[in-house]
Amino acid sequence: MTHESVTSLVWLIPLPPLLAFALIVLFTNKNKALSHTVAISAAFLSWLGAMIVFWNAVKTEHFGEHPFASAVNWLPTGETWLKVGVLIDPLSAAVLFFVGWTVLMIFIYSVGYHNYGQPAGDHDHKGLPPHGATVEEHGHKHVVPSIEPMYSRFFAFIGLFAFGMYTLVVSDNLLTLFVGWEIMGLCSYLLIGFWYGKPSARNAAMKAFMTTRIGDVFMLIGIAFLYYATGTLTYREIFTEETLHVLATVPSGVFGLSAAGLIAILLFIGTVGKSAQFPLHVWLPDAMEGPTPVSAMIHAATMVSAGVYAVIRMFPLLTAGWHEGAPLNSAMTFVAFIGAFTAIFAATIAVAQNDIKRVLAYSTISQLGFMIAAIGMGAYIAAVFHLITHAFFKALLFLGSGSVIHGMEHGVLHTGNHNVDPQDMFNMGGLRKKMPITFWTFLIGGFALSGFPLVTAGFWSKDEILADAFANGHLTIFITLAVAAFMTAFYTMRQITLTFLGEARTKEAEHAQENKWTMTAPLVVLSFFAVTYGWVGIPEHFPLLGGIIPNWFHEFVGGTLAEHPPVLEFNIVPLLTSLAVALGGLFFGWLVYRNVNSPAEDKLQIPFLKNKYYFDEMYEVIFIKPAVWFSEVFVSKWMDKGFIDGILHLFGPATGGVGSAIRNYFDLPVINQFLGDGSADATWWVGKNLRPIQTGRIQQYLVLSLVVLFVVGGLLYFLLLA
Amino acid sequence: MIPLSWYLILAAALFGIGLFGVLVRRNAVAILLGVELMLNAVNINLVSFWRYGDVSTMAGQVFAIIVFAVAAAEVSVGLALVISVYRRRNTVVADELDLLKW
Amino acid sequence: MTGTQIIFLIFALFTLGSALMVVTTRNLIHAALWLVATLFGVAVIYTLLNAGFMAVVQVVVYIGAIAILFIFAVMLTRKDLRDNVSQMNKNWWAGAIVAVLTFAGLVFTLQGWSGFSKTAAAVPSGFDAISQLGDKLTSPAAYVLPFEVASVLLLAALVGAVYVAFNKK
Amino acid sequence: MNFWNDPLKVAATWLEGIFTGWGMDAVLAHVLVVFLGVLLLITVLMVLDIFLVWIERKVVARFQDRIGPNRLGPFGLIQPFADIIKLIIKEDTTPDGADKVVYNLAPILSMMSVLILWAVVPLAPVMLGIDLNVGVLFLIAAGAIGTLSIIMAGWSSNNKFAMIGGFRQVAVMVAFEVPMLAMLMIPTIFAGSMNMNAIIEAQNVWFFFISPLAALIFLIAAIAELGRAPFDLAEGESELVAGFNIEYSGMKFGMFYAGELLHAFTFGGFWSILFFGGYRFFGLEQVSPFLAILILVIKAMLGYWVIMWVKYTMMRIRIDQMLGFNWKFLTPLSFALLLVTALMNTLLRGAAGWLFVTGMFLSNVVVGWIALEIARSVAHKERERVEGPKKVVEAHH
Repeated sequence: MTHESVTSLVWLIPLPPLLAFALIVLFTNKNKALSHTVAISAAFLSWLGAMIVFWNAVKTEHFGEHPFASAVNWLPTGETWLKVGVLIDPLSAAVLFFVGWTVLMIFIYSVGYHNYGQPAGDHDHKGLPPHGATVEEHGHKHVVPSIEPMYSRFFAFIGLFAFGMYTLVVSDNLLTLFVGWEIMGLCSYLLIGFWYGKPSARNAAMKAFMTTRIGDVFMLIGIAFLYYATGTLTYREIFTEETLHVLATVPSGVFGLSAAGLIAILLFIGTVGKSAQFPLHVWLPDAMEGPTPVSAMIHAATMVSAGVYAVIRMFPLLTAGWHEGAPLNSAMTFVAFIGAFTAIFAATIAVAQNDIKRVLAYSTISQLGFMIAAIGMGAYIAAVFHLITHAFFKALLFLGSGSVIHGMEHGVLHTGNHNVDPQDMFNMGGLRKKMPITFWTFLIGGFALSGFPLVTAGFWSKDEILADAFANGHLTIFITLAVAAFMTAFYTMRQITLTFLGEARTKEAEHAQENKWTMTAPLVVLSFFAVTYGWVGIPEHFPLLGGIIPNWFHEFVGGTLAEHPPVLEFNIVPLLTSLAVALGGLFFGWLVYRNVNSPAEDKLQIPFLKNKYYFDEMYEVIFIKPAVWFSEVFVSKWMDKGFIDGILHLFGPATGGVGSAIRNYFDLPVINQFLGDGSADATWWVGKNLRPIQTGRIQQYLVLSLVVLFVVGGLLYFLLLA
Repeated sequence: MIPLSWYLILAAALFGIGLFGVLVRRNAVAILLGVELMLNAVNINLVSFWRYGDVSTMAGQVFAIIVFAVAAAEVSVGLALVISVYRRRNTVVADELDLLKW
Repeated sequence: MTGTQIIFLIFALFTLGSALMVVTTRNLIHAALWLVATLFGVAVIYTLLNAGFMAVVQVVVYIGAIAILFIFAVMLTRKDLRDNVSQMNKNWWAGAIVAVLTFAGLVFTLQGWSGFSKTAAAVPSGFDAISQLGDKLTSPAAYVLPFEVASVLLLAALVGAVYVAFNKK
Repeated sequence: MNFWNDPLKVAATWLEGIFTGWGMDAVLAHVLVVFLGVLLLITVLMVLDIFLVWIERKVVARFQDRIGPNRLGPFGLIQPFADIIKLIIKEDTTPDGADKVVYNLAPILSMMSVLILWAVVPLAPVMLGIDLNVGVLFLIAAGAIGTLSIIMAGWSSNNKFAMIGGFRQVAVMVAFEVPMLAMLMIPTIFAGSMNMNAIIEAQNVWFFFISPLAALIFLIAAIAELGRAPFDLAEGESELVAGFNIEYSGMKFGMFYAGELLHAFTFGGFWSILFFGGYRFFGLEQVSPFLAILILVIKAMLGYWVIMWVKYTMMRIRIDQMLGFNWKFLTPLSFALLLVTALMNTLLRGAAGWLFVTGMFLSNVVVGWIALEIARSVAHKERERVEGPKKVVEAHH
């Protein structure tokens, strides 16, 4: 394919999911099979487009200098045009690759997760998770999972979600990026609240929406400031040397930051909301109320990655005026601090969680912290690398946990004891025999997350971050991240041990079952990437392995930046550190939890950690209560009802007085009696006297009109012509 | 040869007769018959003006053709109205259709 | 007086006579049939004017369609087919006066016109009126717009007639 | 110029010479000669008409596995004359309350509408009544008079059956005039003229092979115009006794009857003129005008035979079905065909002859096929509507 045809193909990538959304909402709503066929076909088409684009990008020599880019005029803004366009450079090509794969896998997984092919539930309602259906077979009744009542709706929403993500990735400017960003925000609201019959789901949806909105407002301010400062929102126009230089030197007047720094921080706050970084991390664990494919979608493949992606996009802006090896500028310091803090902060909470999905949620927050910290340190490639490997193995883990929950629900339906929470890890145990595929894939995902040496993708990407931190002398960050990595391995092993190892702790776990191929196949595909994706980025100077496979990733993604980042010298310290933390964490996790059977035996169930440092309660007191008071008491009661209504009530009688005066002294005598009634009387009188002519007989009218014609015509003729 | 005046007088007479029919006939259908006569008178005029004017312009014949179309339209709608009125009022006498009077 | 003039006079009188019968006969069916006769007379007048196409169209459209429609309409409204009472309204004298005045006015106006009694030039040899007519009716430089408007009018009349006459019961 | 090359002109010149030799005015002599020619043509046609009665009866008998008239004269050839004598000596009644003038005028007009058609029929390259440049339209115009005669007969008989028959016939004739007129336009398009002779001269390839669908539609419309089975609703014996001619007896009925037969034969002739080359047959028409007449008569007879074939093998169709068939199927189809033909004619103008013929033929086939498919799907829906929806099989999930 030529460069041009690939570029035009890029335009088409986001469209199929959007069309699928429209089709499902408008037409195929009633037909579940048709709906998921439409949605998956759309995801497949987008995947195909993404792969073609990616492949062509890889093939192109010096792709960083010749990206696929095109733009059209959109809005006239005075003398210039606001342009929209697409841009695939190495960064977005790499992101497109993992987005295409994970989105397609999640779509396929959803078919099984929502029990396609099962009977409709006995008493399922829209807005509530399915409760199972009673089936009679060989004369004896038993309960099987029932199909999701709003099956088509789910596919419509994730279709729209996929559209938002693809739009964000392929767009060449901040405005369309923001459009995709907001579409995803809307979809995450809709999907977290998918089971809107559950109050907890409703609240979680609102929480997610409101929290991310805070970040988005700052981001919009940042975009506006950027447009004000540069007159454009297109990346390639902003990231020119002159523009960056100007931005880096002009002071913004806030905290002594340069314009570039302020804009970067404003945009970064958007990311803090979207990627659930401290202090706006609170929405993400609650978002687990949505169906599991949604969790995977939001927390692995798309939305949170979008946040990191946006920061990576803005890297040149963030690092304007900084060069490799120099001390970090203030914006970078801020970013690095937030990232590192979040990484360790979330990891400590994850240790004390019992819900299988919540552990993963905090783990996600923590891992995103790694990436943010890496960006803050200027380790651009390491951040991208970890973003992609993390997307694969975290999607794998979420889908795997969904598979576990699904298998557990099967057991719950079998025993009929609905008091057992199928998501609580202490209700599980021994699932490796019941669900072998899930177990092995989950193990791969978990080891990748822990950074199990050499074979897993997570090791290579995390190692690169640590190496970067060490090499550039950011020792505080290095230590923080190392501790966080240790805890990551620890809670991951805790999770695996509690879930899969040992013996079944409940009857439900005994009756858990492996799931259908639609759920397990995506797991297998993703676990393949969770292992192999790390191998494309092995550092060249790594002992033994280095250089066997060329460090393609560094070459390729590094081409995004104008200045190719230098290759790090190999250092044994970070390698040993990561080996130690990964293996040590895993070992201790197994050691501590191999015999733990109930929450009471768990030494780490510290209330402070279990309750997430009381952040929710703190926000409740600091923000929500005052806000409610402000709106209900101050605005509504005092301002609105007291002050404004009072003024309005004064207006009422005054206007009434003026009105009645006009009515009595002008309207009634002058308008009504003289003009109104008088003219009516006159008309009536004329009509009464003229009405005998109106016989209703057409022929008489005709005769009359002809007579008039003759008279007038004759008069005119004789008077004027003669 | 026949002078133009003969045709014009014929047309005028036909027009007058048609007008008479329109003005005096009681039956609505008969009134429409009168209208047809008037239209034919017009057509005779048009065609004869064509013949006695510049033959190559064809304007007279073209307008006569259009008058044909108009006549067909007028008759179809007119008769449809008459039939519709007959269904509702059970009469087609024009003098009795005087709901529009005072 | 030439042969053509005799033929003209015969058919003019035939036309006017039948036209008079149309407006005076009490039997409406007869009136419609007299209308057919009148239309025939007019068709002959067209042939005298070298407009053969118009004559044939006159027969096709007027006799083949319009007159038939009239007969239909008369038969469908048969209740008023009494031919024992006068078919004229009581103001017939006024109508007669107006009609005569119209005729007189027309002739009076026309006779003051200079071209009133001019005679026709011979039709140029090789002049094909039909193809000329076709060209003019479909040529954008000539009368295609009126022609198309007329066709739209016919369509509208068609729809309107069906709608009005349709028995909704 | 001798008699065998141009008989009409020679005879006319000869007669005019004789008349003027008697001291007659030249114009008057010309009028007289034309009048005599018309008289001759009409006489020939009337005599032919008598034999048409015999042919019709023989053919219908063969269709119905009978022998037909066989007693009087060889092969029963004298039978029609006996019929005529019977009709003439029957009592000539006029019903009470009938509108006498109209009642008696109707059969005459009926016969006249047929005879007038022959004014434009080219019997041979040099033999035709008038070389009218709107000959094709003349066909419709004469048909209008036939319509008029039937409604006059129906109304004036003072009989409800006759009235209904008249109504029906008029509704049918007015309706089928539309596709017929459209189909007459197709030979006009090919020939570039409405002149009958020009249309025949243009048929180096018979128009039937260029536009078979047009020929078919014209035939259907012609049969409807004739009021023969399957479209003989005006007489519909089972419902209307005998329809519009119920009150007619004796020779007045005979005129309707003869008029119908001659009309059928005439339409056979027009069909052959418009679509089968008229008097042309591989150059034989150039040999002698009499041979040309023979060719035309044979072709007309074949056309007449097709019309009879249809009549005696098809059952009568209900009036609403028939009008529905016309307005909903035949008229749109004929307009579509006319449009396509005009378009193709423009596209293929100047193309090689074989290409023109093939293209036109294929376009006809395509239009006909599409029309049949549409009709089939509509009929299918209608059948479903009447029979009720098919039982929906419960989808099982």
